[in-house]
Amino acid sequence: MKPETCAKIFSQRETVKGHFLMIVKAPVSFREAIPGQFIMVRLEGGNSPFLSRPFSIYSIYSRGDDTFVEIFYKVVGKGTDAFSRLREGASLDILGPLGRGFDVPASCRKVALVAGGIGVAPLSFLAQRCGEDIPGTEVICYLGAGSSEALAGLDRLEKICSTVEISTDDGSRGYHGSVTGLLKRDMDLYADDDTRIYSCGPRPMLRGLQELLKGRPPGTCQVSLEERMACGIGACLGCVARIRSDGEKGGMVRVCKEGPVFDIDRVEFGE
Amino acid sequence: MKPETCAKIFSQRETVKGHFLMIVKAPVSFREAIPGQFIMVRLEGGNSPFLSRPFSIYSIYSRGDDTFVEIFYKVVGKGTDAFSRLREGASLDILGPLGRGFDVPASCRKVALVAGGIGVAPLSFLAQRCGEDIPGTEVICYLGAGSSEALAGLDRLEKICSTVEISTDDGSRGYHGSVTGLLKRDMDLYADDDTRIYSCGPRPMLRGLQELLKGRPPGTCQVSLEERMACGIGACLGCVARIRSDGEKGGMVRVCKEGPVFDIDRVEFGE
Amino acid sequence: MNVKMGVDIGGVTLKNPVMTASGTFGYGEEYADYLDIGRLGAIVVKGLSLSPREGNPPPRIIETASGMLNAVGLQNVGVEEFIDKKLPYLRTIGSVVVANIFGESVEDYVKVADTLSNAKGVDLIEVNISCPNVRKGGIAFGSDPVLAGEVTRAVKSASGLPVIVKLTPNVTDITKIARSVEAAGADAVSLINTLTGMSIDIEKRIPHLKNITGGLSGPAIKPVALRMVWETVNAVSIPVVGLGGIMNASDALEFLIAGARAVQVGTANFINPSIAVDIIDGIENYLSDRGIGDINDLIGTLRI
Amino acid sequence: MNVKMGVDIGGVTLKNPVMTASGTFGYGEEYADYLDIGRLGAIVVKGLSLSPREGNPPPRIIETASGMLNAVGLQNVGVEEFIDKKLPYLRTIGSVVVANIFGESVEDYVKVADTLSNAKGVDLIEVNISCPNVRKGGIAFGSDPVLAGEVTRAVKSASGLPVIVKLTPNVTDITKIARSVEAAGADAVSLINTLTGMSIDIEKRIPHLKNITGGLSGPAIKPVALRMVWETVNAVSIPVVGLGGIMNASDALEFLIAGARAVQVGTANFINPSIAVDIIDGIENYLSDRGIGDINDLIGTLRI
Ligand SMILES: Cc1cc2nc3c(=O)[nH]c(=O)nc-3n(C[C@H](O)[C@H](O)[C@H](O)COP(=O)(O)OP(=O)(O)OC[C@H]3O[C@@H](n4cnc5c(N)ncnc54)[C@H](O)[C@@H]3O)c2cc1C
Ligand SMILES: Cc1cc2nc3c(=O)[nH]c(=O)nc-3n(C[C@H](O)[C@H](O)[C@H](O)COP(=O)(O)OP(=O)(O)OC[C@H]3O[C@@H](n4cnc5c(N)ncnc54)[C@H](O)[C@@H]3O)c2cc1C
Ligand SMILES: Cc1cc2nc3c(=O)[nH]c(=O)nc-3n(C[C@H](O)[C@H](O)[C@H](O)COP(=O)(O)O)c2cc1C
Ligand SMILES: Cc1cc2nc3c(=O)[nH]c(=O)nc-3n(C[C@H](O)[C@H](O)[C@H](O)COP(=O)(O)O)c2cc1C
Ligand code: FES
Ligand code: FES
Repeated sequence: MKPETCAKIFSQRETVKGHFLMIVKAPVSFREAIPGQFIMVRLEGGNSPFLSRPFSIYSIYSRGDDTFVEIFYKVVGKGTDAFSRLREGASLDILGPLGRGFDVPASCRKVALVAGGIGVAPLSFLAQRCGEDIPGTEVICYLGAGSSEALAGLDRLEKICSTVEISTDDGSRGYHGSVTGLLKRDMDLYADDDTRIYSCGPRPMLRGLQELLKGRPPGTCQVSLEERMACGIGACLGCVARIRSDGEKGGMVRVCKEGPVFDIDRVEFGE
Repeated sequence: MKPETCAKIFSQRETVKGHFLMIVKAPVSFREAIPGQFIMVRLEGGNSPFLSRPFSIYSIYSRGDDTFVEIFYKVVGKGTDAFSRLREGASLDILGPLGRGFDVPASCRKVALVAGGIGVAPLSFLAQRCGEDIPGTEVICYLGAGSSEALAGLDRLEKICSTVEISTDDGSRGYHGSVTGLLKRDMDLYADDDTRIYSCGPRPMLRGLQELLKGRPPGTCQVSLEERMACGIGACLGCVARIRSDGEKGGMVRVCKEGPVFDIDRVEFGE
Repeated sequence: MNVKMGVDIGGVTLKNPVMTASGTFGYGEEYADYLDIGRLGAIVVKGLSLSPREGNPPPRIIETASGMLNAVGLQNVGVEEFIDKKLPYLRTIGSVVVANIFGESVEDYVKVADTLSNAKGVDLIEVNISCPNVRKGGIAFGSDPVLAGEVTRAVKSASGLPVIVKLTPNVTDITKIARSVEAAGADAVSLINTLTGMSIDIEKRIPHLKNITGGLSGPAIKPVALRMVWETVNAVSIPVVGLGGIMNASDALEFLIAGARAVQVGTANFINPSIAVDIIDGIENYLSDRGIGDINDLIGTLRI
Repeated sequence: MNVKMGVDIGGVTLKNPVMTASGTFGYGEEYADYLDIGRLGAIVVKGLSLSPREGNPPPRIIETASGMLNAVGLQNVGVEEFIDKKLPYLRTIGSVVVANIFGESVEDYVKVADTLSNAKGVDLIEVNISCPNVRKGGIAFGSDPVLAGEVTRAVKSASGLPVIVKLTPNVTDITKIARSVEAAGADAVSLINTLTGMSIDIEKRIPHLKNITGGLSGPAIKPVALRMVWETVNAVSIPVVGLGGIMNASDALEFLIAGARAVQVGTANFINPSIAVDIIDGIENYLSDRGIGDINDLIGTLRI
C-alpha cells in the first residue's frame, strides 16, 4: 500500500523569478524514486484548485531518518500560484512516486540532456543520478529559456553536469535561438551507440527534437511528456497521448502510467 | 462608496475552547459602527467556502491612524474552521459595517443583556458602548452556556459590565439551568420604563425570552437574529425572518438590512 | 487604446455587454454604495409579478461546493409598487433598465408586461419562463416548447418593449425552447437560469431548504451554462445573453467568445458587490491588450 | 457497536452500500496499491463496448470550479479483452463486480450483455444509456423514455444477470426515464451520469477539450444529483443507486437519507485513491454514533 500522504512543507523559496523550489518531507518509500517519475500534489482541504497537479521529482534526499522530495516549478496558473503562497509547515496531500522514469543503460558513456524552461526539473534529477550511479559518464546539459533571467535550475546543473550549454530565444545569454538549434550544432558529438539523449520541455521543442533525430536508431532519445492529469495512477484515461505501437502498447496511451517518459520516435506530436 | 475591502489579520487567538478572537485592520469607516451591526467575511481567493460569513462586531478600536475591528466567533462548520486556521498577516475580504444595530435610548438607566453562547459578541460591544456613551447606566449581563468551560467572552464582560450573572446547562458554574430561567428570577429588577433588555443567542432561547416578556410594552427588548446570508446588503432575499408588521414593514423581512436587530415582540419564531 | 464596448440587444444599445442578473442585484439601489451603477451595461431587476409576493419560508439559501442553492420563491414588491417606489431611482442611473417578469398563467405575464410598457424608464423586458404554469398542472413554461412559445407571443403582443426570454437549463434540449421562442417573436434569449438542486442536513435528516429543492447558481454551473449558450448561439439568430457562474472577466470572455452578445453577472454580486465593474474593466483590458478595437469583433470568435 | 452495512441490489448483496463509479476506478487493479479493494461494496468497471475503442483525442480533461470536465470518449479494451485480461483479477478481490456497458445500437448492448452474462465473475450489469444511438440520428438513449425502455428490455432478456440502468441528468424529467426503465424490467437505476458542459481557453479562443464539450463531474454537481435521486426515489419502487459529487461520508449519507439504496464514488477517487474506504468507515461511524444498527434503517429517512 502506498496511499496518499499528508506532507509538510519543509521549505520553499523563489529561485529565478516565478520559479519556486519547494522541499517537502516525504515517506521513506520515496527513496526508491527514479528520475522522470512524478508526484501528484494538492492543497489539503478545500476545492480550489480541485484536482491534484503533477510535478516531476527534482530531487530526493535523506537526512537522518527523514526523506525529502524537492519539486521545482513555475507559476503558470491558479494551482501553481496557490502552491507558491504556501509557507514552511503548510500541509499538502501528495501521491507518488508515479509513472515510468528514464531508462539509462549501464553501458551509457555520454548523456545529453535537452531542457526547455521548467522541463529542467526531471533532467536535473537524472543528471544527479547519472553522476552517482554510473560514474565516469559524461553529462552535458543543453538548457534553453526565453532570456537569461528565465534560466531556471542553472546553478544546480552547473554543479552536477560535466558541461552546461545555454541558449536563449532573445540571445541575452549563450546561443541565440532554440535549444534544439544549439543541440544541432553539436549533433556529431552524439553519434555513438553509448550515447543517450533525454529531453523535457514544451511540445514544439520536443517536436523539433524528434525532427532533428530522425533516422537515429530507436532508443536513442527519451522524452518526458506533459498532459493534464486527474488521477495520476492510470484510472481516468484523461492524460493520454498518441503513441506509436511498439508491438504491444500503442494508440491512446496513458502518460501517467506508461509514461511520462517515452522513446521520442514513438510519440505522435500531431500538428 | 464603501466597497469590499481586503483586510489583514492583525492577530488571532483561541480564548475558550473552539472560540476565536480575531482582530482585523479595517478601514477608518468602521469607526462609525454601532453595536449589533455585523460584517461579511470571506477568505481571499478560492471558493471554499464560497459565500461570505456574517459576524457581529465584537469591538472597534483605534490605535494612531489605524482602526481595528474585533470579531469573536465559535467554530461550527467549514467557514469558521477555515478562519480559525489563519495566522497574523493573512488576508480576508470584509464588507461592512452592515445592518441595523441596537437602539439604546439616552434616557436608559438600566440595561440587561441576555447572551446565549457566542451570542455574547454583539452584546459585549453594546455593553462597552453603553459604558462609554451613557455613563451611570447600570449594565447587567446574563451569560449562559452549556458548561463552565464554554463561557466565552466572560473576562471582557466582567470588565465592562456592572454585574455578570452566569448560568450553565449542567450547573457547573452559576445558576443551574437556562439563561432565561436565570433572568426570570430577576425579572422584577427590570420593571421600570428606563430599563431595556437586549439579547442574542440560539432561537429556542430567544423564543423563551419572548414568552417571558409577554405583556411588556413594545420596545422593552431587542434581539439580534441570525439567518444564513449570501449578500449581507439586502439584495438576495436569502436571510428573511417573519416579522410582525409595525404598520410599515412586515412579513418576510431581511435580517441583513432591516435587522439583524428587531424588537422581540415583532419576531415570529414559529414552531 | 480606445475600445468600443457597446452592444445591441433588440434595438437597445448597452454601453457595454455586462448586465447584473435578476434576483442578484435587488432593485439596484441596494448596490448604490458599492459601485457606480451608471457604468453597468444594464441592470436586470428582481423578478416582478402582478401582485406582491411573500416568497418561501426560510431557510432559503444554503451554500454548496462553488455555488449556492436558493429558494427565495420570487418574493417581490409587485409591479405597481416597483413602478411607484423603485423605478424613479432607476431612471436616474444612466444604465439600461431591464424588468424581469414572471407569472403563473399567460394572462399574468401579459398584464405585467403591459403595465411595464406604459411606465417610463423600462428599456427591455426579460421574461422568466422557469415558473410553473398553475393552470397546466404546474409544468414549467420553460420546459415545454409550445408553452414557451405561447407566453412569448402573448408578451410580445402586449408589450411595446423588446423582449428577452430567459431560459431554464432543466431541459433535455435547450435549443428547442430557444427556437420556439425565437419563432414566437423574442428579440433575444438569456440563459441560464438556475439548475434545480437539493441539499440535506444529515444531523436533522431534513432538507437544508424549507422548500426542499432550490436553484443552483455560481461557478459550479458555469460549464453547463457555457455549453448551453454555445448550443443556443448555433441554433438561433437572435442575440443570446449568457450567464451562469460568471465570477470574473475571464469567465465573461468565455461566454462572449462562445457567441453571447452580452453577459449577466449573478451570484458573484454577493461575493463582492462591486465585481460587475471589475468585470467591465477586465474585458476592456483584454480587448485593448490584444488590439481588438470593438467588442463585437470578439463575440463568437471561438475556433473549433 | 456492530452495525449491519449490507444492502441488496437486484438480489445481489453488497457488504456495504459504497461502490466505485464507472470510469473512475479503471478495472480495479489500478487502485490495488492504494486501498483494500475487498472492502468495497462493489466496483463498477470502466464502460465496456463490443469492440475496443480508442476514445477521443486529447486534451480530454479540464478542471472547473469544484469539478472537472472529461471527454474520454469511452476508451476501453472491449468486452473480450476485459474478460480475458481484467476479470481474472476482479474475481479474486471479494467485492461485487459490476460491468458497465454501452453501445451505439440496441444490438450492441445486447451482445455485450450476453457475452458478460456467460463470463464467471460478473455479478451485475450497469447499462450506461447516455450514449448516442447512431441509428436514431445520435439522440441519446437515455434522453428518450421509449428508447431507454427499449434498450433496457433488450438487455434484460439477453442477460442472466440483474441489471442496473444508469441515467443521464441531461433531461427535463428524469423520473419519466426512470419509470420507463422500471417498467421495462430494470432491477435498479443508478444516477447521475455527468452533466454536459464546456470550457473555453480565452487566450487561444478554442475549447479546452478537443471534443468541444465534456461531462461535468465532482462536487459541483452534487446538488443536482441529490435532487434527481430524491425525485427518482419517489417515482419508482426499484432500488436507486445515488452518485454525483460524493467526496466524503457526509455527502454519501445525504444520498442514503434521501433514499438511495447504495452510492457510488466517482471523481473523488482521483483526489484521493483510498477515499472509498474512508467513506465506508465514515458511514459506519455515523450509524454507530447514533445507535442505528442497520444501514437499511437509515435509508430513505428524510423528513420533509
Ligand atoms: C508528468 C508531469 C510532470 C510535470 N513536472 C513539472 C515540474 O517539475 N515543474 C513544473 O513547473 N511543471 C511541471 N508540470 C506541469 C504542471 O503540472 C503544470 O504547470 C501545472 O499543473 C499547472 O497548474 P496550474 O493550476 O498552475 O495551471 P492551470 O491554471 O491549470 O493552467 C495554466 C496553464 O498551464 C498549462 N497546464 C496545465 N496543466 C498542465 C499539465 N499537466 N501539463 C502541462 N501544462 C499544463 C495549461 O495549458 C495552461 O496554459 C508537469 C506536468 C506533468 C504532466
Ligand atoms: C448577523 C449575524 C451575526 C453573527 N455573529 C456571529 C458572531 O459574532 N460570532 C459567531 O461565532 N457567529 C456569528 N454568527 C453566526 C455565523 O455567521 C455562523 O456561525 C457561520 O456563518 C457558520 O459558518 P460555517 O461555514 O462555519 O458553518 P456551516 O458549515 O455553514 O454551518 C454549520 C452550522 O452553523 C449554522 N449556521 C450557518 N450559518 C449560520 C448563520 N448565518 N447564522 C446562524 N447559524 C448558522 C448551520 O445551521 C450549521 O448548523 C452571526 C450570524 C449572523 C447572521
Ligand atoms: C438569490 C437568487 C435569486 C434569483 N431570482 C431570480 C429572479 O427573480 N428571476 C430570474 O429570472 N432569475 C433569478 N435568479 C437567477 C439568476 O438571475 C441567474 O439566472 C442564476 O443565478 C445563474 O447565474 P449566476 O450563476 O451568475 O448566479 C436568481 C438567482 C439567485 C441566486
Ligand atoms: C473520467 C471519467 C470517466 C467516466 N467514464 C464513465 C463510463 O465509462 N461509463 C459511465 O457510465 N460513466 C462514466 N463516468 C461517469 C461517472 O461514473 C459518474 O457517473 C459521474 O462522474 C458523476 O459522479 P462523480 O461526480 O462522483 O464523479 C465517467 C466519469 C469520469 C469523470
Ligand atoms: S491521469 Fe488519470 S489515467 Fe493518467
Ligand atoms: S443576505 Fe442577502 S438579502 Fe440579506
